[in-house]
Amino acid sequence: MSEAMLRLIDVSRVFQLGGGLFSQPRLLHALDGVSLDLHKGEVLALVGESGSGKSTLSRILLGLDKPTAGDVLFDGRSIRKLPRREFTQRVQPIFQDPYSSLNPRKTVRQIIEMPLILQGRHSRAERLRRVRELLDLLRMPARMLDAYPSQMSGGQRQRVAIGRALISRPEVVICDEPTSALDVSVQAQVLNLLMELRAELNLTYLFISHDLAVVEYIADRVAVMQAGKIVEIADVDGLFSRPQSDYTKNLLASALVIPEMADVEPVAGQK
Amino acid sequence: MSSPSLEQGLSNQIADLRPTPSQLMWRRARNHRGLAIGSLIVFIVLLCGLAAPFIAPHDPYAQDLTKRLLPAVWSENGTWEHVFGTDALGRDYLSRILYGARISFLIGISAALGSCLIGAALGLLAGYYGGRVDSVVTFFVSVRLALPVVLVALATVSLFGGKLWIVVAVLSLLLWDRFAVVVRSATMQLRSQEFVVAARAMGCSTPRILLGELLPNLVGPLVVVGSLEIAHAILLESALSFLGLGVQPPTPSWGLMVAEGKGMIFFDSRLIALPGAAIALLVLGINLVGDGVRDVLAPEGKA
Amino acid sequence: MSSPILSVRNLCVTVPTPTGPLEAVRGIDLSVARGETLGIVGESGCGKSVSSLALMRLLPSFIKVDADAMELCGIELLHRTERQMADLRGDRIAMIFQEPMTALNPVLTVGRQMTETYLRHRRAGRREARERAVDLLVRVGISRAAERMKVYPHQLSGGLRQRVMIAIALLCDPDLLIADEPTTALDVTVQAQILDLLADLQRERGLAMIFISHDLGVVARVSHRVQVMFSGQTVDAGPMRELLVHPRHPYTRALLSCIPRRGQRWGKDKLGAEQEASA
Amino acid sequence: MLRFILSRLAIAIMVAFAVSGICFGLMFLAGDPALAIAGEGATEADLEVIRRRFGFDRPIIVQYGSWLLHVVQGDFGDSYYFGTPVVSLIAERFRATLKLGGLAILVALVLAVPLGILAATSQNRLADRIALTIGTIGQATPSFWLGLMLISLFAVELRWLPVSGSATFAHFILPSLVLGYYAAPSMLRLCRAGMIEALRSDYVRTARAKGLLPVQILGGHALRNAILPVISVAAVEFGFILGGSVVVESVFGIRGIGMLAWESISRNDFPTVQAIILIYAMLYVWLTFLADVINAWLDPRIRMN
Amino acid sequence: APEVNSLVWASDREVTAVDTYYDTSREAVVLAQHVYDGLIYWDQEAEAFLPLLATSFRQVDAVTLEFDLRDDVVFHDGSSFGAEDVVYTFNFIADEANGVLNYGDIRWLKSAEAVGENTVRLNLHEPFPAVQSYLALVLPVLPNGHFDSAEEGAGGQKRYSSVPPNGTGPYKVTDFSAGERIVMTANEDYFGDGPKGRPAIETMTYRTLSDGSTQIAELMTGGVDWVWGLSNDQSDALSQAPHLTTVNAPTMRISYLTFDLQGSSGTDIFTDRNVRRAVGHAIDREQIATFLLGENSEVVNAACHPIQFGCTDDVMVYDYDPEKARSLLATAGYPEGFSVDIYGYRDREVTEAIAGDLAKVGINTNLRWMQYSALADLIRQGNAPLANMTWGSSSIPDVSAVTSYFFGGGPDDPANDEKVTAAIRKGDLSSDPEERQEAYAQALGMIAEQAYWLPLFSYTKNYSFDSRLDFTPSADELPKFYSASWR
Ligand SMILES: Nc1ncnc2c1ncn2[C@@H]1O[C@H](COP(=O)(O)OP(=O)(O)OP(=O)(O)O)[C@@H](O)[C@H]1O
Ligand SMILES: Nc1ncnc2c1ncn2[C@@H]1O[C@H](COP(=O)(O)OP(=O)(O)OP(=O)(O)O)[C@@H](O)[C@H]1O
Ligand SMILES: [Mg+2]
Ligand SMILES: [Mg+2]
Repeated sequence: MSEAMLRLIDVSRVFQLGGGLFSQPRLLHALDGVSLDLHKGEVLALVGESGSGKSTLSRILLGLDKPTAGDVLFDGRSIRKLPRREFTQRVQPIFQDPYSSLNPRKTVRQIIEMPLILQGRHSRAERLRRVRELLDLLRMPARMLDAYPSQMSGGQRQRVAIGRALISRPEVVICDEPTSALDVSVQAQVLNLLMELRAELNLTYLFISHDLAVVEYIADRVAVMQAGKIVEIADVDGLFSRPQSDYTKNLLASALVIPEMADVEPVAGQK
Repeated sequence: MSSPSLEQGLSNQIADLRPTPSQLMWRRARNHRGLAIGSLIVFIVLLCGLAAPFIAPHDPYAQDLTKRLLPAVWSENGTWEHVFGTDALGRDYLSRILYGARISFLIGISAALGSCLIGAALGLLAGYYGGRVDSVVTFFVSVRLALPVVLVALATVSLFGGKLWIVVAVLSLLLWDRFAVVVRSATMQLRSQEFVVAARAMGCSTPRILLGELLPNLVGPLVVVGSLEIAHAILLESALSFLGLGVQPPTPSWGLMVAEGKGMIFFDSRLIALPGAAIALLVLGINLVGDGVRDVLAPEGKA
Repeated sequence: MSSPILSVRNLCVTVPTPTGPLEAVRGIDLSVARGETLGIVGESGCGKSVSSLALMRLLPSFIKVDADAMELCGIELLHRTERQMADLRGDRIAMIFQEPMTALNPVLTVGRQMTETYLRHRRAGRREARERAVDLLVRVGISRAAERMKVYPHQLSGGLRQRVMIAIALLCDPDLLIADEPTTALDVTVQAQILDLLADLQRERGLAMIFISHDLGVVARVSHRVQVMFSGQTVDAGPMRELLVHPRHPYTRALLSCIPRRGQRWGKDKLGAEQEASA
Repeated sequence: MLRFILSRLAIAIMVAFAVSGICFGLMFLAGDPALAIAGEGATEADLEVIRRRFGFDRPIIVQYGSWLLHVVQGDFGDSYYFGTPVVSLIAERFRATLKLGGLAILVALVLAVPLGILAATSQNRLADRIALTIGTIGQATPSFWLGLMLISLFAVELRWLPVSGSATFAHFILPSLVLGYYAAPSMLRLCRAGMIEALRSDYVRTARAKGLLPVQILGGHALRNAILPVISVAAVEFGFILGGSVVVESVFGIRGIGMLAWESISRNDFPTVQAIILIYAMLYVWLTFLADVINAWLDPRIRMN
Repeated sequence: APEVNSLVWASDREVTAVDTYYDTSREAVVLAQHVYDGLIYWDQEAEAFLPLLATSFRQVDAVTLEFDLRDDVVFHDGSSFGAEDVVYTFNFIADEANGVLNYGDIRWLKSAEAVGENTVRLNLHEPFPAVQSYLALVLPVLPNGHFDSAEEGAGGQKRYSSVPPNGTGPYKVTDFSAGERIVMTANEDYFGDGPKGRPAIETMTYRTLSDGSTQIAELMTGGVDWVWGLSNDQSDALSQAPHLTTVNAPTMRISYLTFDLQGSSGTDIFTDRNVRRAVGHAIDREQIATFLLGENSEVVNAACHPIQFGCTDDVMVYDYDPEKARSLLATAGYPEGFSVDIYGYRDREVTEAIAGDLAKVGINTNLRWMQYSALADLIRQGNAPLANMTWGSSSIPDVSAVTSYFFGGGPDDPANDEKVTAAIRKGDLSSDPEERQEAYAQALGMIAEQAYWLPLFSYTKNYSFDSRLDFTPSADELPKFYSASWR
């Protein structure tokens, strides 16, 4: 874990709120001088309360939004100078909501092969072959090929979204709360799948979540965000055993995790 | 449908496929009474229009001044020669009503298509880009809404004459607002959906997103608004013709026929009742279809 | 614990769908005693909300509800008229919903929405109703309660709104409180506060509570007893502790294994191992 | 709130400006206004006189500019046809149209709101079907045709009501029915949809869970929310009714502003047509503004921001 | 008779002023006849000019007319009528700056002067034989200083048309709501020995009802007593009603086709005389006249109305002969016919019928309907290949009001044929009736021969009114309610 695949240098993003013909816009600092390195092959988790700027950060990393100040380097080059096609092929997203992240008017096959069509280097047959291959990898039956999103369950949809992100063989995958809309059982499957694919395809993940347990389960390193700033960044073990900032401690305290089976206490009864 | 609770969770992978969206739509469409009645009306009127050259008993333009204002077959002196009688120039009324269906459809559909093109384009741009583009389009829409349609249409048609294409062009230029508004708000909703963001993140170009990702999702609202606008255009054309500033004679337009027969309303009411009822029936049918399509596409409860 | 406040036997709910009837709930039994909290967990769509709405008789009329018995403090609920049911709701049996953003009427003040409930069930003047409402707002931990009576829901944060909902539910001292995922829409920190509040109130007033969630962590924090639902049926039930330690049903075990715990890491200790075994 | 009003005002002015430009341009494309004034049989010399008298010999942009300058001062010029100030002409005619529009919107509301509520509460049952059918037929019937039919029934056959004119209240009954019936369906649908949405909403479920009675829920909770869009649409619809009253006014011989507009169009009476279109545009802008204000006033979510 | 001695009549026109100088519509002329008097009076039946405000008149020389005035006349406001009123009126309208709308009718008028207490002289720019017709119909006398009270309007012009009417005529205007109704009551002080006589009906109301069927509905329900301008079919149907009288009366309006003779409209089809003649033979004018215009309509062959002075029927006649029309078209090089735009503005039914006849010989027309002013503009600029127009000659019973207008070389002359203009000029300037007649006949003969115009038929007007009303329509389309009465 030496090379930084993606590197944020002092990135800020300011939104102008309101502001019409006769009023001054209000400024909102969604990101405030954030610097962060994403190393090759690691899983970096980003946690923080709602509105702390996690999604804004991911949008900037994906090139969907431009930082107000600072720069993002990919493989040592500024993403502003990188050809868009090359960048999108190597960095792919997975979004939170499996219900809205798939176009309801397209079939699974059309959705998954889209990145290949955009690359424009593959024949029809070739694309179909790769989609089938990927469905296999995702452990989805081939008959799903011509299904529409509305015909699938949330977990299946999220798999399709993962498939779409992986078909162009990217190096970095940015996951913005990929499991928070899912049931625990489905979440477990998706998490496991993501981790298996990581090993198989040699992927680097930026994993955004507000669920500390999930983060502990999969991440190598954790960055904690609060109000547009990174307040703490550490190895996963270090963070959970020795949280440094107050905010992190508070976060850890309010997390609801199932107690270990051994030390279950009838919590409510005793209080 | 198998029990939905089984589809999720543990039995995720073995779950059967639910019906496709189009299957669901068909199912809803088949059970929709209004849609059935509306489609039947529209189908019959359309058939009358298309088959007019074969089923019309006479040439709708052939005048014979010696056979003026013959009564309809159900009146005292009616004959089967002229089922609906003849008009003031001795033209067969049934044939004119049959041919009139063509005019109404032609005007309704082309005006709706024209305005759909304008409105959808503006609405897409406004909804997708937002910000300044949106302000400009919203301004256009306000200006358009502020113009009183009937008056402006009257003024324009009176200036440029009542050629069919002019009427269509004027109506297209005046009826695009609802398309723009609906497409704009639908696009705004879609724009924030993650599949659009995903498409951008994957490197789709803007035209591809607009036409490939967004447009297919707008077909539903467009069809609904389109059908309402067809009806609207037909009504508006008939009103313009009634005021003497729509399509010109001898075109067998229903609105024009009402206008031509208007003078005789108290003496020979068939002259107005028949074309008027034809307009009402067709518009009713189209509206029923429009409502039906909306119900089928967006069943109550979930979109 | 004393005789149950609520006892339901063999509750069945059938939803007619275009493809035939769907049995959303198929024969569950519920019983809650005074001072007890019953937790119900289960995955999305397993019938939790439908059962609770069936208890309140709030399901639309086309949905068929049937049970061998459905009694609240000895009052038969199943065959009451809508008017009789309305007299009970809000008075003897109250409910809190998941979405605090939409559960309050946006165009009415908090005060109006509170007092109207009290006035509906108690012979009281406006003044008394107001005092009672302010009292409860204070009780659920809302500061400047008198001022907040004049406020509209959109002016309150999600956590405050949920507190208002709780206050409304408790206005008439109900025998039974049903909370359907009351914290799902809230932030983790706020969620913790609300859960503690509910547990406090429940203990203090000794009311019976049914607490519904899909999150076992949440249920574990407030419930004495848990019932695990799967596909419209109860698959496992028992005291909280016992269930966590000795899950009887394979589904419960699978469910438990899917929940990430402290210290559990990918590679060392795979999530949902039970689930895979059972599939 | 002040900022809201100011920005709306700026937009209103911009809209009015655009509309004035459009109608001035439109009118410029018309035939020679001098011919319209002179009527049949005018010679070139007559036309020259008229052109000079009315200033048609100036460049278009100058004409527009001077017109606009006067308009800003509330002077729309003289009608070519009547030779009297357009403002007084319109003021005189507006009364009838306003009366017609007011009655029509009343008819529409009286028809739409109760039917909409009835339809929503008996969704998909007979009453709902009937209400929707009444609405759909209203939308499909050409108003000129309905007007003629009503005249031949109530005025000529039964002789209950006068045929045409605007002298008494009775004169307005049929036209406002026709116009109101045409405007009602859109409000009916809106009211029904709003009511259905409200009845299905979480807060109504809460109200039911609180044990409130159906009347309390309907009147105190659902209607309050469902009526919001209906009121604002009614305000805007009022503008459309006024703008669309041409046909009904011509059928019922009401010498209101719609009729004036139509006749002025036929006789190329530029200043009158321009003034009417502009006034309608301003009225529309003002009504939408009013609708927003009413909405804001009724809806605390908007009022507070 | 009805209980109240009043009459309500309706027409579709909004009258802006009861003043023929600032509203040239026919309804305004009709109303003005009742409120004002001219110097002389045209008696339709006797076909003679009778004295009205003038007791006698004489021609001093070719450009000077002298009138002796009545001395017993008062205006409605009580002021008495005298030479100064006549002088004021004619000098006012002769001043181009005052912009009277019928200035075209009075270009011959130079000035007026009083030559005695009750004698005035009119000075003309050039000899104008038809002067009496104009004096009788469209040149009423206003009181001295009538327009002084006109307010200043926008752009500095005076609002002459808003000056309240004040005349000497048999009726006074008592209520004027522009565009809605105009109420008049009988003038108690009217001189009864004039040709108009004393009015019998107490109150007369004019209502504007723009819609024809509304007029009929009002007529049937008694809301109005008198309407005109009905279609033949309406008139036929109304004649069934026992309480109504319907009359079909001839008018001075004729219908004609005018061609683009210069080939400036983008097609030069009609520059060929054979084509124009073919059009003449293609249209069954007889049938259209009888079926669409009514019993009193007659086919017109010369470019004038047969009852006008100077008109003749002795010109080349294009009878209905489709075969001949086809062969003429073939000669002109259109054996298969052609397509062309036909313009119209007045009676759709008539124009449609013409188009239908033309279609039968292979001339396919595309009907374009326009406002009169726009169409007149188009024709003047030579941009309308074929148009069905009408002309009412302002009811002037003299060909100068039609033939001279269209073929005298003015801006509306489609032909500009020197020989024709010369003949017309001769007729216009001569004061010898026979010489005039001869000159006009020559011109009309040439026009017909060349088929510069295709005159079609004369118009009729259908009247329908309460059967109890004693009313006779006249051919000049100017109903005289002052001589009507309730039976
Ligand atoms: N396009 C935008 N315009 C204005 N403000 C924005 C925009 N996008 C985000 N924000 C604001 O920036 C802040 C950070 O938002 P962001 O979506 O990054 O938070 P988050 O950490 O992802 O929250 P969550 O956990 O709820 O997803 C928020 O206050 C948000 O309101
Ligand atoms: N009105 C309805 N019409 C049709 N089906 C319904 C209706 N209400 C509930 N269902 C079905 O009943 C089943 C149980 O739904 P329910 O809302 O009780 O689930 P839940 O356990 O509360 O899930 P969640 O955790 O997502 O709230 C689901 O399959 C649902 O689709
Ligand atoms: Mg986010
Ligand atoms: Mg639920």
